[in-house]
Amino acid sequence: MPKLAPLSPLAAVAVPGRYGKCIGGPRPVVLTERPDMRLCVLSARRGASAQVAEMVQGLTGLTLPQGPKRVAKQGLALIGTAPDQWLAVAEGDAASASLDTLIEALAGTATTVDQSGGKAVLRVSGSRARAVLAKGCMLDLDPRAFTPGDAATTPIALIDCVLWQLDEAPSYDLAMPSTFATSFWAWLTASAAEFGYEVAAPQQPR
Amino acid sequence: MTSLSQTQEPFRLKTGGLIDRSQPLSFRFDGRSYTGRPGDTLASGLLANGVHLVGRSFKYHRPRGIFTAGPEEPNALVELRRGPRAEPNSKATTVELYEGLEATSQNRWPSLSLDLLSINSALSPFLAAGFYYKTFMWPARFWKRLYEPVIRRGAGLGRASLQPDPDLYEKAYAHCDVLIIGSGPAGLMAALAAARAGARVILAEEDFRFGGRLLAERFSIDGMSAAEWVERALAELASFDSVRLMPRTTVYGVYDQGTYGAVERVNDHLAVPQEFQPRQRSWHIVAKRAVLASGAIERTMAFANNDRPGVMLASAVRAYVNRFGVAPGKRVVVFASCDDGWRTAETLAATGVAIEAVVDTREDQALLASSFPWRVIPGGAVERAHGGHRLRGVTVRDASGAAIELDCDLLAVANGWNPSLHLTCHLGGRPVWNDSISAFVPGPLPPRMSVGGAAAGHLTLAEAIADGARLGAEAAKETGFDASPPALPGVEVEEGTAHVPLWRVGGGKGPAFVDLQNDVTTKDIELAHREGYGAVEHLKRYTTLGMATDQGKTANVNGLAIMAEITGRSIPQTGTTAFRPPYGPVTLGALAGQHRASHFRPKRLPPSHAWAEEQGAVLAEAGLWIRAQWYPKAGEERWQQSVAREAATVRRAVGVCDVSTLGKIDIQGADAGTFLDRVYINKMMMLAVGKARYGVMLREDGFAMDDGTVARLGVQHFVTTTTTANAAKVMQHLEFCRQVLWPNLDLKLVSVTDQWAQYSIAGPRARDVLAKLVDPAFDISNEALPRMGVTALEVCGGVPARLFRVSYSGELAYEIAVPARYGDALMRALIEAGEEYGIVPYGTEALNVLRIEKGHVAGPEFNGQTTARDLGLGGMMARDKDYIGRVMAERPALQGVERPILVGVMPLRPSRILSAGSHFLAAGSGYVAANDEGHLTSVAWSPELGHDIGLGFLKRGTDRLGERIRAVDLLRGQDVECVVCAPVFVDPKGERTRA
Amino acid sequence: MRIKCPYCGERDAAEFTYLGAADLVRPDAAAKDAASAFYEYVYIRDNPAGPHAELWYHAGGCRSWLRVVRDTRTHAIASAELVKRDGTG
Amino acid sequence: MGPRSLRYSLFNLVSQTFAGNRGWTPAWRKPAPKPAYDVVIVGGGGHGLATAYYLAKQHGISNVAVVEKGYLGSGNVGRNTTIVRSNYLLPENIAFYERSLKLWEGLAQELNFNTMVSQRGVINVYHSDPQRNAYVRRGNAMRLSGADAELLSRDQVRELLPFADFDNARFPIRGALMQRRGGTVRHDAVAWGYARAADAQGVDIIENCEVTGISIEQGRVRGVQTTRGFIGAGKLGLAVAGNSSHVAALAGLRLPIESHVIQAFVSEGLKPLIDNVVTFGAGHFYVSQSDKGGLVFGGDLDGYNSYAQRGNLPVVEDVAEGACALFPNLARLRILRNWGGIIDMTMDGSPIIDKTGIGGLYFNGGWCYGGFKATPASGASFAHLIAKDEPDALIRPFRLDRFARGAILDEKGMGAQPNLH
Ligand SMILES: Cc1cc2nc3c(=O)[nH]c(=O)nc-3n(C[C@H](O)[C@H](O)[C@H](O)COP(=O)(O)OP(=O)(O)OC[C@H]3O[C@@H](n4cnc5c(N)ncnc54)[C@H](O)[C@@H]3O)c2cc1C
Ligand SMILES: NC(=O)c1ccc[n+]([C@@H]2O[C@H](COP(=O)([O-])OP(=O)(O)OC[C@H]3O[C@@H](n4cnc5c(N)ncnc54)[C@H](O)[C@@H]3O)[C@@H](O)[C@H]2O)c1
Ligand SMILES: Cc1cc2nc3c(=O)[nH]c(=O)nc-3n(C[C@H](O)[C@H](O)[C@H](O)COP(=O)(O)O)c2cc1C
Ligand SMILES: [Zn+2]
Repeated sequence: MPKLAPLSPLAAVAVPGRYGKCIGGPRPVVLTERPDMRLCVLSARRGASAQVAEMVQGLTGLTLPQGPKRVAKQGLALIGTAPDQWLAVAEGDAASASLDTLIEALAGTATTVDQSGGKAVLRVSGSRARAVLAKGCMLDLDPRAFTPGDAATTPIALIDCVLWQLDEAPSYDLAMPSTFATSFWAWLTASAAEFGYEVAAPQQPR
Repeated sequence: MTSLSQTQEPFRLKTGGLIDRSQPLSFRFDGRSYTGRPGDTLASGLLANGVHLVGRSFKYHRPRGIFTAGPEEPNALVELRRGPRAEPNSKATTVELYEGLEATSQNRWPSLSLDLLSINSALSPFLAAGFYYKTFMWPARFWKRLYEPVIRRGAGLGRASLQPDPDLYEKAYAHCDVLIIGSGPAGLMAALAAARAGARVILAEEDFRFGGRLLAERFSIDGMSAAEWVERALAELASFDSVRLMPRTTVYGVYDQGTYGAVERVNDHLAVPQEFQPRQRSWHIVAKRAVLASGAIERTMAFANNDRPGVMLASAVRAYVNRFGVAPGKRVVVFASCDDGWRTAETLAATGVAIEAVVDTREDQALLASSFPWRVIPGGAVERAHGGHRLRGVTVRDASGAAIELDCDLLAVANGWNPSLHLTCHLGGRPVWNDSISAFVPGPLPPRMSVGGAAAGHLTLAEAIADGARLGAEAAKETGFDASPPALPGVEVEEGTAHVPLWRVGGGKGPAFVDLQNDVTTKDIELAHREGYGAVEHLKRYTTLGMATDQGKTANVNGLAIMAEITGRSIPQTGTTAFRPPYGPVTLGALAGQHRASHFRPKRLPPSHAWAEEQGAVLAEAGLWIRAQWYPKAGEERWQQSVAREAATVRRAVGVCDVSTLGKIDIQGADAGTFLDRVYINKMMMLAVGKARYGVMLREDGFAMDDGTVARLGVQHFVTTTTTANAAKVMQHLEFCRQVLWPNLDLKLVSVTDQWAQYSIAGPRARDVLAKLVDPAFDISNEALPRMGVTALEVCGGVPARLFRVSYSGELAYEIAVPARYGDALMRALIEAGEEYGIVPYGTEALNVLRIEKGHVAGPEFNGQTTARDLGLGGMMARDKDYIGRVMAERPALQGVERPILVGVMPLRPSRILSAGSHFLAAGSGYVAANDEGHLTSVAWSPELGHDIGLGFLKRGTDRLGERIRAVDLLRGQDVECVVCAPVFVDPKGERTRA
Repeated sequence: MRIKCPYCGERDAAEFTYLGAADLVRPDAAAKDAASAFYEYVYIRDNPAGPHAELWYHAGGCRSWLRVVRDTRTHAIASAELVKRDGTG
Repeated sequence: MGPRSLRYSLFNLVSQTFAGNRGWTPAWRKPAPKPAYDVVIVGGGGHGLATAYYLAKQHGISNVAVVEKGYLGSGNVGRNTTIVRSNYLLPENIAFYERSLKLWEGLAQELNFNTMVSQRGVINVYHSDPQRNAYVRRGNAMRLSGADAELLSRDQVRELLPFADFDNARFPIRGALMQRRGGTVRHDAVAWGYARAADAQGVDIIENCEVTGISIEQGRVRGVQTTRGFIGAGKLGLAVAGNSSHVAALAGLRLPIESHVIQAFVSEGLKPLIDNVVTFGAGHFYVSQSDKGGLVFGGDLDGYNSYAQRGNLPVVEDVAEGACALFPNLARLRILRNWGGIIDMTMDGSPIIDKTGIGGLYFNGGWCYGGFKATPASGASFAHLIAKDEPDALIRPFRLDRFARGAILDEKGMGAQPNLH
């Protein structure tokens, strides 16, 4: 029986290297695909929001955000995407295991739906990351308005994304429908070219 | 480095101005080479070389020169650049000069100086406003053949390139506390005030240089030259992280809730955009507050031949001298109704230009006049200009009525100012008349916008500075900053602003233009009045006053003031026409941004895309998706061969098709079954776990909306599919039902379209292929997984999968879903596993053939105009429950027996070809709508039957099986006799799916 | 135009899709006057020039249905709230 | 009564030219309202004016007033993209619009006013097989109804529009449906031409006169309150387009209509570039070139109820995207003005012309974004309805009760959602 190797939707296009405007030193924009992340939608069932929050707190020590925010601990992040709905993002084996625990525990209290294959996650970071995103993202990403811990669900260049900020570099993760990923990539790289960008080696897909 | 010699730019002043004399820039106009300097516009470059004739007017082809020094320019429109980058109608007064610039004049033939179409000028009595409404009607048939083509050929000013625009454009989004529009003294002070308070400020300036009128006048501020003061202010602004300075950026429109449209000309000052950069960028600026500091535009007067090259706004004359270091003439007459005339004369005199006379309409200036060193004609007016390609002189009528002839090559006209209030009107505001400056000033403002400086009608420098400081601080305060107006810099000028404008001077022979660009004269205005088009909006539309590229920036107020004079109404009674976006012309490219050509819309790629490309599949757009239509094999010359082979192989052996594009929705919750019962016409609540069912949804108006399968994975867990085309619409509809109609039901909806790669494996050997991949622990035998069975399992050693035994093709068939990342590998594995059975991949075309053979309805039948009954699915409509659309589906006209209903058709002669879109006509009936009995929706060549088959809607169709009918396609000249049959051509009992 | 989604915050209207009048109550299909009640429900609209309660779907954001009160003459938005309130699910 | 407008003839034209154009008289009078008329038409747009003209001309009813709240032609007749065609799908619509097209063909002579009817051909390009099939269905329906229609191959389209994107397009052009008799008509000229011709028949055109109330006694119309006083009316016809709902509400009527904004655009003047009317099939964009040289184009509705007569940026950009996608050379061209109109979108996208439950009150509306082309036929049929109190065959399908009956005329199959039609 053949073994099925997972393939990220960006594998063909996200070739590591340096592109766009030629400059020395660190690139103002760095793009890294994150096919290693596991994503799962958690959606509290009717009237169960508080209960879900309690269980999540108990199991992970994380306080479920009541708005478009991100909380994270040991590789497991919970991102508010809609009323009573979150996107769980797990990086690494330990986080993945605690996500499994969470999914199991929440059965009946929340709907949990795997989206690891449904979304491609791209990390965009560097001093000009904001300027690049501003070419397609309608949100105000200025540090006065959007900071690490903030998240949003919003279309970028006509493609629906979930976006969260990780640090003040700034670095952002963008989760987009995997079937649109190559199209998104085309927009992103065209937008970053004037600054010069680097495509970092992707993680192994899981 | 070349130094500036007199022959190079004979009208360049030795000193002064904000240009870099050390660096020549060569450019060409109409094939001739000239030089200019960095800091020049094309207009100032041309003037430096003594070039005044730059264009021909729209209607009469009269010679035209440079009239202004800014975006209000009506005359000096040129074609900039060449080939695919050609830009017609570019204003020489705003085009920034660059090395190698090429421009050509427009609307002339054969050349600018000899334009044969200037014959129109002689015909002008025939071509008065609205003449075409009264003529070209006799004889009637000449209209289409002669008059119309001639009129249309004469249209337009510039020429569009026929080649694709090679440059890039992009959109961008910006947010701020305070947006400041315009960087004159008002804008700069506002920016300083807001920035010092800590607000996020955007300062947008249309010009390539910040400073507004300060660049064009000889003011001093705080003891330094205005230009130096501007530099200092800019340096301070640049030191704030929270300030974004945007030169070359025009705010063109105001939209709801503080959204502003702006276009940044990122690279228009270069011959070709810098690598990786867009030519222009269009900005959405979302501002909590906006300060409009857009200044004012000087106005002109109407007198005979006032369009001669060499007639120029006085403010422009000062701009050319002070900012560009150019003398736009050698002998000057100034014609003014206000102090700006004197200021102009002073400016010119200081550069050594001869002042022939100052004609001031004000008689009471006589006294003052004596203190000036040049001839003054108080109470006078220029009645007529002389000259052809260049002004030669003017006839002046003095206060006593005597005519005075003056020689001159430049006439500077000053007749007061119109505040640039366009942006205050985009949300419906109307300007109001202000008597003290005899101009319209902003009326009610858009929410959260304030106006200051000349734009508010506060025309002096001191007022502009004070306004800016106050409004900038106010705006910062309103957005939450602790702000107080900064100390005001000292200003040492006295500016008088009161005057009595003079709108037209009668008496002179020759047309007196009001709208220079559209060739609208005072006579046209009189005629419009005479014919009853006296309301301003009628005046505009009848004469085209203010409808050109400049949108009447120098014409509108004069036009309506003249109409007011004629009718005896006041100017405010006469009113203004509506200001609409854009404030200045905006390229379509900038507005489209990145979404052009192949990037017009994002592409959506199914999981097998890369593999399909490797196979050489022929791809096509299906909505946003790119799907394989068929997979040609060597030796297949026509697409029909490939499609027939694929379809036949499915029926005979096995095929695989990527159906991941179907919408997939995960539905979980205690009330999921109840919910599905209410949205589908058939019953879903009782569906057993591990089973799937075909379902149909209606819209609330009773028409069919979509179909798909509903599968029950658990007691509280369903997955449904939607058609590819309707996925988003159905999701929205279901969320509407869940959130709005039945908020108390306990369920959640999550789209999993992208999560699952889903392949259809169809054909008698389908199970054999699957069996090779399904992990041994799972039983997929006919008994374990019968028709419509559903199960979760694992494949290829533990990859989670879902297997649905559903069939669209009518064969033994499955749809297998795996997480999308395994999709590529699974496709390869399926093909490999199926090799021994002769497996083929099949595309959307074969899919279509197979479904038509089975009479399954799809997009062409589900077109929003058909009911479940029309589709032959009436039997599914449950009688004992409510569901969306149930009541409206019962309306009498939807029950009518005459409504066409789904049937199959086959050509009587098997060799005949059917075409979808044909209409059904009974045998012997003529080609008229009364005989129309329905139409053919879907057609395929059936490999199974060896001839064309079709689905369609036919009146009383179900009662007419076996009857003959004609499928008529008049567009392609076909009239095909057909037999009506049941809409299923293959395996009517459905036995194959059970195998 | 910008709409303040109670969950996501203020967003460009391009992120939303519009449905039309809010506050219409889906009639009871079993009632005697169901046909005329559904006719009114499906087709008849007040279409006021002035404040208008209407439904917008935050398709590009949280996928919530919002009830927005907006003046159809000025596009000024008086309020925007989730149709489905907390506690109902 | 003031002087009648001087006839437009070759003789008058030449003699006026030599007389400095001083002898021309107003195209229509500016009368004060009389106390009462046999018929009052509310709305000085194309439809109202045409109705008044045909009432006088065809039915001999000339004691008619048209009352208009703004200046004549200030509504959609003065702000539309001027396309006339009969390339509809449903036979009811084709028949009606085809009648209109025939009337356009002779209108300049009929009105003695050159409305500049330009039958330059309307091209609808398609990009996929299903779209082609739908156009074939439509073209055949047109041909069966006596309208002209042709299917163009990709190469034929290329010949007509060589600069369209055939090579690098996201949605390549595969062909087109073309109606050669379709084209454009000069919008303002239609309002002015009908006004002048109606005025010449004795109709009073009363501008700046807003109807603020409708008086009804014993189930019958008696007249209208207006900003210029009460005007009695034997019969009252409403033709107020975008304002249909709230004018009808003055008589207590509720309608299956929403008012929406649709935007239009004009580019800077250009030498002849686009010879036909062209509609993009993969987005919302259509274009034609005006006789002055501006490209006149438009796209989708903004999509929300509005009476603001202006739109927002998303549609502006969507239209620009469509323009550049269809014609890559347009990117360098500039728009000089962009405006909006308030259109009365019905629930099925087709018009309503009908009597109402109130005696002597007639309704004409729901023209959506396509009623300019309907102007002559709508005027003629509405005049017939008012004069005879019964609909002619053409407008029978447009009755209001079609929604309750289910006899929907939904060209696009979008259902009861006006912004999608
Ligand atoms: C941007 C745009 C593009 C369009 N493009 C096309 C096209 O290409 N082809 C096409 O066929 N159609 C097109 N249309 C539609 C077409 O313009 C309209 O359907 C048609 O003009 C409506 O009929 P009308 O001319 O009578 O309306 P209008 O001209 O709007 O006349 C109605 C009049 O009623 C007046 N009124 C309203 N309320 C009152 C009151 N209380 N008292 C007195 N008067 C009142 C209004 O002021 C208005 O003048 C377009 C519309 C728009 C807005
Ligand atoms: N004495 C007089 O009668 C008189 C009359 C008019 C002006 N002035 C002088 O003009 C100045 C007025 O100052 P101000 O600051 O009000 O105006 P300003 O004219 O100095 O500056 C306005 C600026 O706004 C820019 N602008 C206009 N519309 C824009 C848009 N949509 N987007 C981006 N930029 C735009 C212009 O390019 C200009 O640079 C004073 O110096 C005053 O002395 C004097
Ligand atoms: C077919 C057509 C062509 C137009 N061409 C021009 C034009 O060349 N220049 C212009 O300024 N406006 C043009 N307009 C727009 C009008 O100026 C005006 O904006 C429109 O009629 C709406 O009126 P409003 O803006 O006064 O509300 C055109 C309008 C139409 C309908
Ligand atoms: Zn939201």
